This record gives sequence, structure tokens and C-alpha cells, in this order.
Amino acid sequence: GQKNGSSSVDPINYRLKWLFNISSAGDLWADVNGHFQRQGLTVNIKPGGPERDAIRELELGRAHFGVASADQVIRAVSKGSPVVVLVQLFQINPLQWIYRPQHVTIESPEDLTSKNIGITFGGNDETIMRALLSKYQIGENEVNFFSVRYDYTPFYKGDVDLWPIYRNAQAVIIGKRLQEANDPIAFFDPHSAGIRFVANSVVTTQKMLKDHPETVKKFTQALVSAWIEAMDPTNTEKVIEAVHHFDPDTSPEIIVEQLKITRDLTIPFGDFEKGGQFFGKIDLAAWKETENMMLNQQLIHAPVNIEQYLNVWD
Amino acid sequence: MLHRRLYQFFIVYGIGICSLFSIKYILNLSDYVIPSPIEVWLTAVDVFMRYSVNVLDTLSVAIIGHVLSIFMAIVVGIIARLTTGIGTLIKIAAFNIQAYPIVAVAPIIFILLGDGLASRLLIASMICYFPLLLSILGILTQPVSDIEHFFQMTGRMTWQLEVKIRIFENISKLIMVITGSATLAMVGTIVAEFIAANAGIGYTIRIALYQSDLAKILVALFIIGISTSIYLVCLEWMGHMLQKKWEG
Amino acid sequence: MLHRRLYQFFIVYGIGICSLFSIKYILNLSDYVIPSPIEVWLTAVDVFMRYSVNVLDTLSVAIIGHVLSIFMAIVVGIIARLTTGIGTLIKIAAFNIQAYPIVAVAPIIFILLGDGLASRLLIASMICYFPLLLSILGILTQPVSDIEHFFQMTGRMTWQLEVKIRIFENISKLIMVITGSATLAMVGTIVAEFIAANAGIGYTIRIALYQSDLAKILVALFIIGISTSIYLVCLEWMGHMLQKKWEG
Amino acid sequence: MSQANRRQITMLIECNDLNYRYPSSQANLFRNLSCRISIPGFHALFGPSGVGKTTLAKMIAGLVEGFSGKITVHPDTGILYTYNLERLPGWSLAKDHLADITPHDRMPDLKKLTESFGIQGCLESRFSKLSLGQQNRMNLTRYLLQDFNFLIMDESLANVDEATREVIILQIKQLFPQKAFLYISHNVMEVAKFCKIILVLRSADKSPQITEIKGQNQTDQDIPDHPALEQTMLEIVHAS
Amino acid sequence: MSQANRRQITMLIECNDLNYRYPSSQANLFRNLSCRISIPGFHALFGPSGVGKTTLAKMIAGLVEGFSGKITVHPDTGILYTYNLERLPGWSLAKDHLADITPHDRMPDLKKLTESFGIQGCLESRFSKLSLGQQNRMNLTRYLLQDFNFLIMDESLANVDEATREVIILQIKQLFPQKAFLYISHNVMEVAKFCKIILVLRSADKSPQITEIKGQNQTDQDIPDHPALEQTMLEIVHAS
Ligand SMILES: Nc1ncnc2c1ncn2[C@@H]1O[C@H](COP(=O)(O)OP(=O)(O)OP(=O)(O)O)[C@@H](O)[C@H]1O
Ligand SMILES: Nc1ncnc2c1ncn2[C@@H]1O[C@H](COP(=O)(O)OP(=O)(O)OP(=O)(O)O)[C@@H](O)[C@H]1O
Ligand SMILES: [Mg+2]
Ligand SMILES: [Mg+2]
Repeated sequence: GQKNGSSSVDPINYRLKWLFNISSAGDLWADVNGHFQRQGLTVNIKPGGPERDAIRELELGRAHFGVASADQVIRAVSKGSPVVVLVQLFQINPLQWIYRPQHVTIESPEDLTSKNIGITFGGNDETIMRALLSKYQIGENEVNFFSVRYDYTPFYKGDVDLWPIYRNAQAVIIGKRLQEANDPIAFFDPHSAGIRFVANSVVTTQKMLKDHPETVKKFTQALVSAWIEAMDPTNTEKVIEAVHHFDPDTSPEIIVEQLKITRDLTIPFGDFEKGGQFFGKIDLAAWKETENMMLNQQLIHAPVNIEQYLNVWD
Repeated sequence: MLHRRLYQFFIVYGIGICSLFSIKYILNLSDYVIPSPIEVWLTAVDVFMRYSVNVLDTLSVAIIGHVLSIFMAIVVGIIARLTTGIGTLIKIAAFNIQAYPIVAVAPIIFILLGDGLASRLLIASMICYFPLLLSILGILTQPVSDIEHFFQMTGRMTWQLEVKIRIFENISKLIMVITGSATLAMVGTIVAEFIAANAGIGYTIRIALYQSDLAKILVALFIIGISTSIYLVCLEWMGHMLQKKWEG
Repeated sequence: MLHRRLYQFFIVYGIGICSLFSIKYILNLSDYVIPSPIEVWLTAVDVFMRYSVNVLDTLSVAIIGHVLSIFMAIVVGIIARLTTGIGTLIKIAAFNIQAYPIVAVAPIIFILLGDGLASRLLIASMICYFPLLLSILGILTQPVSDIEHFFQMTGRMTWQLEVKIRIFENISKLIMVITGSATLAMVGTIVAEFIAANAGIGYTIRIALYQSDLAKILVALFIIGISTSIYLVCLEWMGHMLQKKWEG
Repeated sequence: MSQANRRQITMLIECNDLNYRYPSSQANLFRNLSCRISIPGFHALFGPSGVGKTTLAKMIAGLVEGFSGKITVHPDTGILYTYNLERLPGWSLAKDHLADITPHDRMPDLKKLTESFGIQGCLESRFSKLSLGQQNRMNLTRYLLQDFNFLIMDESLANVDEATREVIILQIKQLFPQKAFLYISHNVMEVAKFCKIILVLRSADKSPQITEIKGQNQTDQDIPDHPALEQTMLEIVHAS
Repeated sequence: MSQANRRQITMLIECNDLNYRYPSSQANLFRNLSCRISIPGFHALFGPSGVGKTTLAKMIAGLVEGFSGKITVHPDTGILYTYNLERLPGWSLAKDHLADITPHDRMPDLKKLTESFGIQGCLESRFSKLSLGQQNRMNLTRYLLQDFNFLIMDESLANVDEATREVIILQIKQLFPQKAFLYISHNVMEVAKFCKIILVLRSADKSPQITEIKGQNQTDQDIPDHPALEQTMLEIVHAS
């Protein structure tokens, strides 16, 4: 391959993990405000979805950068995929469990006992919940798992006590709906219970890193700077506008809330003035813990030494 | 005809939505399980234009997919008539591939074709071509001996002619099947958008699902229903014209 | 016949999986994108029994759903023949409902029916009844005047008789369509399980998809293919027997 | 015999000033066509191929509409129209179908008809496995077992051999002396010999378009009155 | 004329010791049936309805198999079988279909045939809109325009009136003096009058099952040799 040349990869395809929404606020901000252009890059941002897999597309050469969850990365690495993590978008996993305090009281993990807990079998919420239960020595026969789909009716109807939800995205929408009906909500957060399961990260291939280090660097810088700007409270108005443009189904009032929570999950290093610059930090310990959880649950069959695949920028 | 179809659609849709609201009030379900009529109305006012544009986008892909799948079904139907190994193989392949749910095959399709229009069209036509294929196979394998006899006797029979005769003799059935499968083309496209996610009403529905917003889904279903009706009427009209022209 | 169908399925599946492996080795893809043959083999050894049980579970639901949908299609087909308001309405309703992707309607189904067997069956038969309906409508609306004339003239025509005559005259087409729609019944059930998620191979596939485990999906597709083939052969055989008995 | 019965004769069907043109064709098929058919009697409708026999028959039976003029039927029931291309349902043996559609009190007639029509041997077969002539006869049989005042037989015996055909016609005349029949056939001799009135139809540019000719109306095969028959045949040929 | 041509006669088809039973029936339809058909000549196959004419014709044309015995054909080509229920494709006008299937050099024949068959008026119609007799004639016309040595006409004129039928038969004999025909008809007079050899088929329990009778083989309508014709007709009736 060519050693040099940001121009050799043109245009760059960037595959997101999910549909355009608040979780890609910085990516969208970069697109709208020309962060990539300023680095001399042309980038196509493409929405993802459950049937999409950015890592596969990286390997097939259809995408050059992508967003993947940590469990995807670890699985891919365990199967020999030459993937590298560039930026860890979330410091706190946004996956939490919503519940209605009028119906159940969850003050500590022990309160999960004998509850109906919604999990997506095969999804990373299953891994998180199992890790949590095992950490607090709650037998899996002491809780009732309920297989979750995209339809919230069982939760609305009270058949399920806790429902897995992305804290910064649907949670705001669903929460608002419930609150409008005078049904208060609360969240059970595994992170605060000591489970550190890494969420979304920006990835690329080792080949890309080797053949086009400049491009990778420029891309990463553009992206991180865009994310920092997007999380900056002073830009709130414009960020909302940008996100709403790509995600017209979510009203600006909701996006405000979502943005606030997203900021807390991506930059939990004190207030923005102090912590903003640490956006994207790769939390090595959390990655190792994630790998361990997966190993314990036999989702991978051998240690992968995930730290070797984390491209820690200094 | 259009007028009648739309009118019928309104009745069906009306019945559907009224029973939904009845359930809501009988079971005393809250607005987050089934939205209130007012909420549905407000949502409609809010998203109608935008959703209509999305539906038009979807409809145009659906039409292409439909044409493609008619083409695919006819080609497979013709090839499957052959008694040679390759004919049987293609027929069996067509049946076997259909035996898989698209959601299971989607990852493989994306691996093979990427996420351009190609995948979307393939998924859309895979969903709608099968009923067409079934009917076309049925029609193409059933001899019309009182017409075919002459051509067979005089050695003039070609597969093209055989296909033409059998299609002609079953043209009204075929038009019905093609018209009917148009709704499946629409479904196929929506599902493809649902999976391949970048535009169209399928994408919108998915977001609404993700936001657990039944009101939006009801509005989307309404617009989909109307535009599918219009498409069906166009097809029926075209079929009618074609038949009139062909049958004299 | 079973032997031939299975053999053909093996060829089709073999071609499919070989091309997948070729892509893997040509493009030098990791096991994550396309699993290696060994991994597929090991996965197969590991999950074969479990998946087979799941497929059997699915197959039994599919058979019930298929029977239901044949029944539904015939009922709707018969009602739709009526020229009364209710007949047209039901026909239009049947078409309109089909115009919606099941994923969009599924939440409504779950609200109405809960997530027990009922929803699963309804979704499965909704997916597979439409091709049946199309064909049955085509058959039931096309007069066979040289047979029907007598009954019409002598005032003996009943709708039962009319249906019987038209079905009899098109029995081989119908058997083909019913057999063909069996694959759709299977697909419908899998999709229903995918959505309703608590048992069956659809549920299993969904988990495998979440885990990006293509090897498991390939194994699942293999078992689905085999069992669908067996079901098809049974149906063909039954159709053959029925036809032989009826046509003498 | 026809003289003795004269007082019994009733007008069954009157066609007045019929005009008809098939929507897809240019010229009129019928122009001011008028005719009457009386009951009882075994009548014929005769004319060259394509002249409109089938069309007229269907108009009388109410199967073709959109003509001007008036067709009056007294009484207004019991007209059956049968043609040579009909089929019996394929799922049962001929005899089962016949048993199905025969009223209880007509069972003896069923037996008599199948015997004299020479189709006892076909009763155990399915319709599709019969020869054309056998199919013709099987179909006619079932119509004769129905309740009718007037039966139109449109080339119903077209594929049956002459000898059998004569037997059949005589049998019909003998079994149903009180009914009316309109027999469409291309055999001059046959219609001249056996029919009471022969309606000879010709093309619309001739007037009158339909001529009534008195036939020999024989009830027995063996007493041919040669000169009279030839006279009738000549009349028919001239009228067409 | 038949005498003058005698040296030209060639054997076209020989059936030897045919035995056949339909799989679904009990009794043999043919038992040791043997017959020959020579070229040229307008021959007939005659016999009561259900005796097996259609079956035998199809066997000769290679459309029915599974019989014992031998059918030899010299030369082994050019046999066509046509029957009265055939239809023309519905998508084109009759004339377009005819133009399609007529070789260039036969166009004049096409014109001659449609005129003498009385179907010029039908050329602008679609087949389904023709009367039965018109359909018969249209179908026969297209077969006559094909390349054949031997044409089997299975009741091909069953729904055509007698006068037209005579014209058609004479026209065929005149236009194709070098070809062979096997005309299946239920009209004794007609076959006796126009055919060269009449093969009279009877049921399998009689022996021989098939009898050859020399017909009048007339080539002209107007010279009836009454006594000879009646003699032939009698022979036919006795043979069946
Ligand atoms: N559906 C139709 N549309 C247009 N023309 C028609 C239709 N049916 C019949 N005709 C024409 O009307 C004329 C009369 O047809 P009809 O079938 O009544 O004749 P027919 O006297 O019964 O003849 P045949 O003895 O051959 O059966 C024919 O010239 C025919 O071509
Ligand atoms: N497919 C079949 N299966 C069984 N029997 C049959 C079949 N086709 C014809 N037959 C019987 O064989 C006999 C001869 O039939 P065929 O059609 O050859 O008679 P045909 O001489 O042509 O009579 P027609 O003059 O009525 O047309 C008949 O008794 C008929 O019932
Ligand atoms: Mg007629
Ligand atoms: Mg015959």
C-alpha cells in the first residue's frame, strides 16, 4: 500500500453503530461543521443498525472507520480480526435498566432478587446483568429473566419490572411519556454498581493504521475535536439543531435532555471546562474488565489481551 | 376505481384504529400503551408531510423492486420449466433460498453486496418475488393443449411461444397476482429499509419503534396504505389496458 | 422423492457455503467476518442437537400456521367472491393488511394478543397466507363455464359447488402453491420467533445475530433447509395422493 | 297426429323484431328477426355455419343480452340450453354425477336413457376418459333428466354417429311428448325427417331472416315417406 | 381417375396386429387390428361413437403409446393430426395467425382456402369470437397450409353445415392430389361419396376389427351416381 497520502483514501466511509441519534452527536457535528474537511478528508457518515456490523465492513474494505461496541471488538479480536480501537466514545456505558419506583424499589443490587428483569438474550445487556448478578452473588434462579424485544408493552403493563434501555437515548423519550402519565421513573445503573462494561468506540483496521497513519491521525483528531465541541454546553443550541436535522423524529426538547445525559456519560471527569479535553480516553481497566466478563461467561474461549488492540494516544 | 379503493381503505383503516381505541378505553390502558386519538391527530399534523416524502421515496424503490421481481420470477419460472439439471437446480435454489427468513440471510447479503441500492433491492425483491414465482410456475407448467397441439405437431413450438400461450391464457389471473404482489413489494422495500436503514418509511418506522411511538406508526401505516392503494389502482388500470389491447 | 430433494438441497447449500468460503479466502477475511470451515464444523458438532430440537419446535408451529393460513386463504377467497359489501370489504381488508410489514404491525399484535402462541401463529400465518390467497382468489374467480353451465342452468349452483369445481380444475396448480407456501410458513414462524422471542430457531438465530456468530447461523440455515425439504416432500406426497384419489 | 293435437298446441316462445349486433362486430347479425316456437314439439333450428343459430338460442335462453326487440316466453320458466362442449365435473364417475343430479322419481328414466343412448358402458368412467360422442350423449342425458318445458340442444349430438343419433331423437320424442325441443344440427335429412317445425335461419341481409318449414316429424325409424321427405329437404335447402 | 393413378399408389401406413387397452379400462379397445393407408388419397375412418377412431388416429400420429403390434410409416415424416376442439392463440386476429404460420410460397393457397371455406369474413376476428363451424374451418385451414404427407382430420368439420363441408372436401381433394388424408366423420353419405377408401372400425369382439371399403371418391359435386353410392353406403353400414 501507499505509505503516505491522506488523498489515497477518498472518500472515507465511516460506519456508525446505530441510526443517527444523540449517540452520534459529535460525528454529526463534525460533518456539519466541516471538521473533516479542515483536515483535508472527505468522509461519508453512514448510519448503522442491528443487522449492520462496522467491523465486518472494515475488513471487507467497505468502510474505513466505524463505531462498534466493546463486546463486538473483543469477539472480533478473538476471531482474528485485525481491528484497532482509536477512541472510546462513552466512559460510562449508557445501558441501564429503567423501572417505576411506584411499583418496585431498587436501592441496591440485592434488591434485584425475585424481580422480573428484561434482558436481550445475546445482547450485551445480558452479559452486564449476568456479571452483576455474579458479582453480588445473586443466583440466576433468584431472578426472572424476561426476553426483551423492541416493543415496550410488557414493561408498560407492569409484566416486567426492569427494562434495559439506553440512558441517553430512548430513556429520555420513554421517560417523558411515562412522566406525562404521572408515572415516575428511575434507573438502575450497573456502572454505579461497579460493573464497567465498555460501550461504543471508534475502530479501524491495523492495515489502515499501518498504511495511512496520517489519515488515521487526522480523522481521529477531527472526530475528537468535533465531539468536544459538540459536548461543549455553549454549543448546545447548534448541536441540537444538527442532531435534529439528522434525527427529525426526536424533538429538540428531548434532544436537550439527551445531550445533557450524553455529556455526563462521555465526559464524567468533572465539569466540561475541566474534563472536556479528556473526551475519548481509552479506559484500559474497563476494557480488561469487559474482556474478563466475556471470558467468564464463555463468550470468548481464551483471553485476547485486548490492551494490544487499543491504540492509546498520548 | 381509485376513488373506490381509497374509500375502502379508509373504512378498513377506520375499523382498525377504532378497535384499537376501543381496547384502550375498555381495558383502561394509558397513553403510553395505546396513544389517545388526540395524540395520534397531533402526531399526524406534525409528521404527515415528512412521512409522505419518505413513503414516496419507498414507493419508488418498491416499484423498481416490483418490476425486478416480476422479471426474476418470470426468468426463474422459465428456467425451471426446463427438465435439464440446471433447470431443476435453479428451481430448487429458488425454493430453498426462499425457505430462509431474510433477517437471517441479511448479514450474508450485506457481506456479499454491501449496503448500496443493490442489497435493498435484492431484499425487497426476494420478499415479493416468491408469490409471483409460485403463480408463474403454476401457470407455465400447465399445458394448454388445445392451443399448443398445432405448434407441437408442426414442430413450431419454441419455449417463447409456449410461455406466451400459457401467459395469455392466464392473463387475468396473472394480473391479479402481479397486482397483489405489489403490496408485497412495498412490504419488501420497507423491510429492506428497516434492515438497511438509511432512508424511506421503513427507516422512519424503525425509529418510531425504537422510540416506542405507536402514534407515529399509526400515521405511517395510514400513509403507506394510501400510497399502496394508489399504486395498486395504477397497476390494475395498466393490467386492464394491457388485457384489453392484447385480447382485442 | 425425499432423497432427490435432500440431495438437491445439499447441492444448493454446498454451493452457497463454498462460495462464502471462497470469498473468505480470496479476500483474506478473518473468522469474524466469515467463519472458517473448521469453526463451522465445531459449531455444528456443538449445537446440532440443540438447534435440531429448536427447528422441530419451529416446524411444528409452522405446520399449524400453514394449515391455519390455508384455511384463512380459502375462507377469505370464498368470501371475497361475494359481490356484497362485506365480501369486497373483507377482500380489501385482506389486501390492505398485507400491505404492512409485519414488524410495523407486530407491536399492535402484541398489544392485542399478548406474546403467547397466539401472536406467533398469527404472525406466521399472516406472512404465508398471502401468496395462497392470491392464487386461491385467482382460481376461485375464474369461471369454468363448460362445467358450471349445467349447474347454473338448472339452478343447482351453490357456492360450495362452484368452489369445488374451480378447485378441482386447478388442483395441480393449487398443490404447487400450497407446497410452495410451506416454505413461507417456515419463514413466517421464524420471523415471528425472531420478533416474539422466547423459543424456536428464530429465537436462536436472533441470539446468534446479536453475537455476530455467522457459524451458528450457517448451521441453523442448514437444519432449517433440511427440515423444510422434508416438510415439502411430505406435502407433495400428500398432494399427489389426494390428486390421485380425487381424479381417479 | 299433428292434426289431432292442434288444439293442444300452445305458443311457447315469440321473438319479435329482434335486432342484434355483437359489440365487437360491424354488421348486424339479426335484422327484424321474428319467429315463434310452440309446445309440444321437437323442432329444429337450421342454417349455415356462422349464421347465428347459437346466438339466437342463447338469446332465447337469456344468456345473451343487449338486443332490441322482444322475446316473450309462456310460461316464463323451464328453458334449458345445452351445447356440445360442456363437461361433467371430473371428481366423480359419470354414474355418480348422474345419480346426483337426477330427481328420485326420474331414476327409471335415467336407466332407460343410458340404455337407449348406448352409454351404459360409460357409466363407470370419468367424463374426461370418454370419446367425444360419448361425452355428447352423457351431457344430453343429464339435461333430459331435469325439469324443463323447453330444451335447446345446440349441436348436442354433433359427434355422435348417425344411427345412434336417430335412436336418440326417437327416444326423446317418445319419452317427452309434452315438451318442446329446439335441435340445432347440420344434418338436413335428420331435421327434415324428425322435426315438427324447422326454423331456417339465414343471413341478415335477407328478408325474412327466418323461415318456418314443416318437417316430417316422424316418430318411427322404419316408415320413410321418401318423396315427402325429399320435398321437405328441398324446401329447407331453398330457404337457407 | 382412381384407375389411372393406380401405379402411383404407395403404401404410407401399415398397422399390424395392434392390441391396445387404456390403462384405466378393463377391456381391450383393439384386438389384432391391422390396416393400411395408401398415398395419395382422401380416405375415411368410420365407425360408431366410442369405437376407437380417435385412439387409432392418435396412435398413428404417435400421440398414444403403449400398444403392442407395429405401425410402420413410409416415409417416416409429415403426419399431422388435427381435431375439432383445437383453438388458435387468442392474442392475434385470425388473419395474423394464419399469415404467421403460412410459408411464403403458400400464400396463394391461403387465399384460395379461406375463400372456398367461406371464412374470409372471419379473418378480422379473434378465434374465440367465431362460431363453432367457423372455428372448425379456421383450424383446418392452417393445417392444410403446413408441410405434410398425411393429414388426419378428427371430426374437423363436425360443426360445419353439409353444403360447406362438401365444398371443403372437394377443394382439399383438388388442391392436394398427391397427399393422403384420413377423414373421421359420422356422415355415411359424405364418406361414401368422397372418400377413396373407407376404413370401417368396429368393436374389438368382432373380427376383423377393421374393414376396407372402396368409396366413390367423387371429385365433383354434381355427378351423383345414385345406385353406386347407395351400394357403398350399404356396405359401410353392414361393415360397422
Ligand atoms: N362473442 C362474439 N363476438 C363477436 N362476434 C361473434 C361472437 N360470437 C359469435 N360471433 C359471430 O356471430 C356470428 C354468429 O355466430 P353463432 O355462433 O351464433 O353462429 P352459428 O349459427 O351457431 O354457427 P355454427 O353452426 O358454426 O355454430 C358468426 O359470424 C360469429 O363469427
Ligand atoms: N383416456 C382414456 N382412458 C380410458 N378410456 C378412454 C380414454 N379415452 C377414450 N377412452 C375410451 O376408449 C374408447 C374409444 O375412444 P375414442 O375417443 O377413440 O372413440 P371414437 O371412436 O373417437 O369416438 P367418437 O366418435 O365418439 O369420438 C371409448 O369407449 C372411450 O370411452
Ligand atoms: Mg353454433
Ligand atoms: Mg373421437
